[in-house]
Amino acid sequence: MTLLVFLASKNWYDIRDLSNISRVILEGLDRFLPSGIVYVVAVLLGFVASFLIFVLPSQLIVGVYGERKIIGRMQSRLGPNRVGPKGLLQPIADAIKLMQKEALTPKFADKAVMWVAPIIFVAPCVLLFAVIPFGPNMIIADIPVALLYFLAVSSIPVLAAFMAGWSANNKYSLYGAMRIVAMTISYEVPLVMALMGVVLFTGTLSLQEMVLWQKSNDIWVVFLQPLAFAIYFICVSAELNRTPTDIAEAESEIVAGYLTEYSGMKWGLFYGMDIGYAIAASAFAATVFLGGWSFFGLDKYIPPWAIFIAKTHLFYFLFIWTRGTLPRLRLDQLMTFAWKFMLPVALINLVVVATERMLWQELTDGKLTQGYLYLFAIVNIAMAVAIVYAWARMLGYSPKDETPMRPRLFNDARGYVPVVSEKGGR
Amino acid sequence: MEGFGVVLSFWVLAAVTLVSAGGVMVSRNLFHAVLFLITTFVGIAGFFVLLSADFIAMAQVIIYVGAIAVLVLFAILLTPHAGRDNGETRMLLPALLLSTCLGAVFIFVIVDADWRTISESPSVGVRELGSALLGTWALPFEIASVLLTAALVGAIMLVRSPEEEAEDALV
Amino acid sequence: MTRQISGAELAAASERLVPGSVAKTTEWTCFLKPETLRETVAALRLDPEMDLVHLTNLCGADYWDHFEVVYHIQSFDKNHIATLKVEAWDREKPSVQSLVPVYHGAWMQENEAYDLFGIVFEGHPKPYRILLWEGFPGWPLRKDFLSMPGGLQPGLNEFSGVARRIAPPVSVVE
Amino acid sequence: MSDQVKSEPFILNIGPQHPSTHGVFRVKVKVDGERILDAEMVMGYLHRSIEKLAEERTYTQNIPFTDRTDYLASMSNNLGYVLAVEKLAGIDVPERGQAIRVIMAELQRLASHCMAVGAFANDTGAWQTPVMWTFREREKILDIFEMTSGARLTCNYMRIGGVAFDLRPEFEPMVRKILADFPPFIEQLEDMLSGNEIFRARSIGVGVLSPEMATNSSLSGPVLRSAGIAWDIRKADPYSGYEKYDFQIAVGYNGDCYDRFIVRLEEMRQSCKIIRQALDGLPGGPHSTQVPLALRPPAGEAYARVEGPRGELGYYVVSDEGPTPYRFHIRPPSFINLSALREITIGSTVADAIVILGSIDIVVGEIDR
Repeated sequence: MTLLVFLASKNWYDIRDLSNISRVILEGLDRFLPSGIVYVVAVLLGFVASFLIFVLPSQLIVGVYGERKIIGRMQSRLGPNRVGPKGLLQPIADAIKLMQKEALTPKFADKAVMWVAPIIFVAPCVLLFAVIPFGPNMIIADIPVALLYFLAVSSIPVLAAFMAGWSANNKYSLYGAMRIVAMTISYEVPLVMALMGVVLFTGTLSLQEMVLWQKSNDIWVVFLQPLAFAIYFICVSAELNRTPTDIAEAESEIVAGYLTEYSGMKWGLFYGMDIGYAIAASAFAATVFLGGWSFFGLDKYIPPWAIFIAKTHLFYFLFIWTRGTLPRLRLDQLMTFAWKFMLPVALINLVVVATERMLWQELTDGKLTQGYLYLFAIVNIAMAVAIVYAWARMLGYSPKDETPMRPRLFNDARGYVPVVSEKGGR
Repeated sequence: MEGFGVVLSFWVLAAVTLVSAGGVMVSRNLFHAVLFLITTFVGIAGFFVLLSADFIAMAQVIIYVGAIAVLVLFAILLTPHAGRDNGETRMLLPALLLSTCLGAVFIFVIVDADWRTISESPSVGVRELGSALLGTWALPFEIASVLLTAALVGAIMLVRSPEEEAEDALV
Repeated sequence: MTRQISGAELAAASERLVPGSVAKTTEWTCFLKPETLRETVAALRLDPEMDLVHLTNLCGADYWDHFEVVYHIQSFDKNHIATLKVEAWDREKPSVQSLVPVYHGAWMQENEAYDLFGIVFEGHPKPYRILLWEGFPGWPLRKDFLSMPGGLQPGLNEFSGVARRIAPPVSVVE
Repeated sequence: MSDQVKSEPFILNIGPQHPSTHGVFRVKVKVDGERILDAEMVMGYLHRSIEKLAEERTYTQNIPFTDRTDYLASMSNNLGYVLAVEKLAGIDVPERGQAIRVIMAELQRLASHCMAVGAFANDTGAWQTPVMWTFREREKILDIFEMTSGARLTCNYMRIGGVAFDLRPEFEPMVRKILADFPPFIEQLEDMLSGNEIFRARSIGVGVLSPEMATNSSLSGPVLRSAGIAWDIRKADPYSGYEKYDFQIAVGYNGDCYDRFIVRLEEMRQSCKIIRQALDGLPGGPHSTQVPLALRPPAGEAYARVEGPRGELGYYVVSDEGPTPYRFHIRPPSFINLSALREITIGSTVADAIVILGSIDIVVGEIDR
């Protein structure tokens, strides 16, 4: 009887905010468990909830199944539809298949490091979700340095990939290891610069407060700083080495990069967590740039975590889209692109945003009202296009590239025909 | 930051850090040594979290684990036979002697100093840190950045290949 | 239409460029002397009137008593093609001057002729068995190379009337 | 890196089991970091010694061999061999047979170029999407081959003196449908790849081939034409009635991988033009002349050549009045196009070497014969 009364009192049925349910469970448990344990249970419950509700389904459904289905559609083929209803059990079938495959270890490989690498690759992926807010008070750890925490944890899988590449004692995986390390270092710097631009406006490093700032000011940071969003997307796709920057495991060049010697579930972990990091990165982008769980006031009616999941998958679609269409850049092209283009543009963006923040401070003499933000948004969008174009022209990119897309045409066969100056042929 | 959980995690972190620090010394393979070094850095970051200096903890992980350790790995890649076994060195005896003396000095200092433990830990948030860096401590901050830029330029000058130097030759 | 240069015209041109370089001529081909082969072909290539710049095809042929290397060289501007041949009479170690210094394209085709016929090309920068592995016994495309054990030619016995049984020469490796 | 940082070069094996060597073909590459110092090709994994086998079979029995050397262009191979034997034996082919041969050879060029273009885009890293598109279009052509000749890949359709079977009534509408949706497909490919910044960055200026090097290394086909040499056997030495059709040769600007790509795309357009003209003017009458099964051509030799998708496909046939050819030599365009590979790849990076190999478009069956 007390149970019914207990349940009726707390509005656990309000699905808009899952924290009510967790609070009810925790209070119930608090009665039976010794005093301190309930915090540990709370954290565990948080992780299990976030992982089971958000990460695992979105990773499996969107990551494995969705990606292959969409890329299949892009390539005018069907994509998985054999296993389970309309192919939905394909990720599980993959997992089981990988489970029973033998995980080989080359003879002269560094066995200890090769065994540890997948573990270190997997662990940070789950850590990343501790910081991401799913709803108003649905967040596991609202630490004030969440942004930095994200950067710190996302630099660990690079080491794991390097360990995998180096320990496999195979020339191709050595190439993959060196490539991923070189690329991640050069793309982490513009990434941090771009995020600094965001922090200038939101004023906090904690993700929850960023979302609240965007909710209260009714503007998404992506409109405020499109350049930072573009830089973020390029840098993150470089770090997760998804096309067009997937040179660390470039199938056509170095077989499978640092994953060459891996098979069975070890490879499965790397493959699964690649998608996990992509989802973590898109979740982070959704909170920082696309306004997390807020939707201009609509989040009172639609469950906030549903809005958040939709935005993450929207951003994740960008990854799928580029993966399906773009060819791959060479390593040296990527390096020059990072240091000669991304970094300067990010710095200019930072300078402009800083001046805007100063203006905002002066004009509203401290009250930081909302009106000016829309003005800044428009200015920033124009500025983004201007900076990118001007800097590209400065680097020597000429839009009317002289190599035409059509060859020259001749009616009869003859020997060498030198290219006449006005670009010959049709 | 007190309570049973904090004390437990402190001792776990201490054990992990010390073991991996020892591992750096003992391990024969250069690559393993660096991996132990990375675990030590992460352990130290854990201590900063316990002292609720979370900005420094995150900075520690980003800078040490993200950048410095990776550059050390790069250095290993370029040394010709990195995987060689640097086990048997004749310097074992002097090393033991030196380490015991050093250990003695440390223990004496730890025991002798009177630790004035302040009751509540001053929560230094990122906001205060930022304003301090650019406010009262602006000058050392600028000098440090100038110093780092000089080091950067120096490093690049060191590694320039003959052709690049020929390009900028004044004559 | 690509004009096939007649043997006589080809012989006249090569005699003009390098006197005494023609061994014999037939209706459509011209046999060059092995010792001045490279010199004549180089001259033909640079000659504005013949302008044989593109070595299209190079292949060996085994005529029981002698080996023959056939060159089809054509010109783009003049749109004509010439067939040159060189004979190597030494059955044990047939050798011909290599054309690699003249045509870079001869590099792989000569290696293939060496690999399948055993014709040695002097002056070839890197002669090695391009298609088969180094330890392969014998040269497969030679007429006396026994493709089937017992020396019986496969397939065609009922068509060719007499069963073409060839006595295995000494060099057969059991 | 400066000489203080001594990194000794090591040998890297690209192939024989490698995702982008288009078959069993190995390039031993001496590499210093990413830069290639020396490249050496190792081949022969697929050597079936077709030239030896052909010497023991009649002229008609040799036709299936020509399908299997270049299994991506079996019609062109058949055409080459059959032309050589007809030149040797002095047989003439009826109008209808010649026109069908032209249509089939050009359809085979479309299918082979689809494969080449898709595989090249895949080598630059466009993850399978262009390959899937081009294979979808190629399937339609293979269906036509299956309908007329009975086989999709190794068609064995042409005979000495004409073609094996006449065209079925459904042939014409199917080919019309292909001619209708190929040009827009090529436009689509151009928008996706030729105009794509990354694709251009990966292929412009990569593996540049000078016209002198191209001629001297006796290259042929799209690789030669991309270097600026307007040489096409269909125009220079028209065979099987090509002089009746109006089409142009595509010639590149500076001989790099990008030019080879756009030359192949343009050739696909020209092939469609030829097929349309050949189909409109398809004459009636017999599709082939009767030739005795054990043909005994007069003693002599003949060298006939065809403009295959990969280059000049020549057949040198010597006859000694026996039922079997005395000497049967195939001029393999892929094999000879590789002679310039070493000079192009030295100095480039490993990633570029793969792109260059893809742009030369080799078929290992034809290399190793």
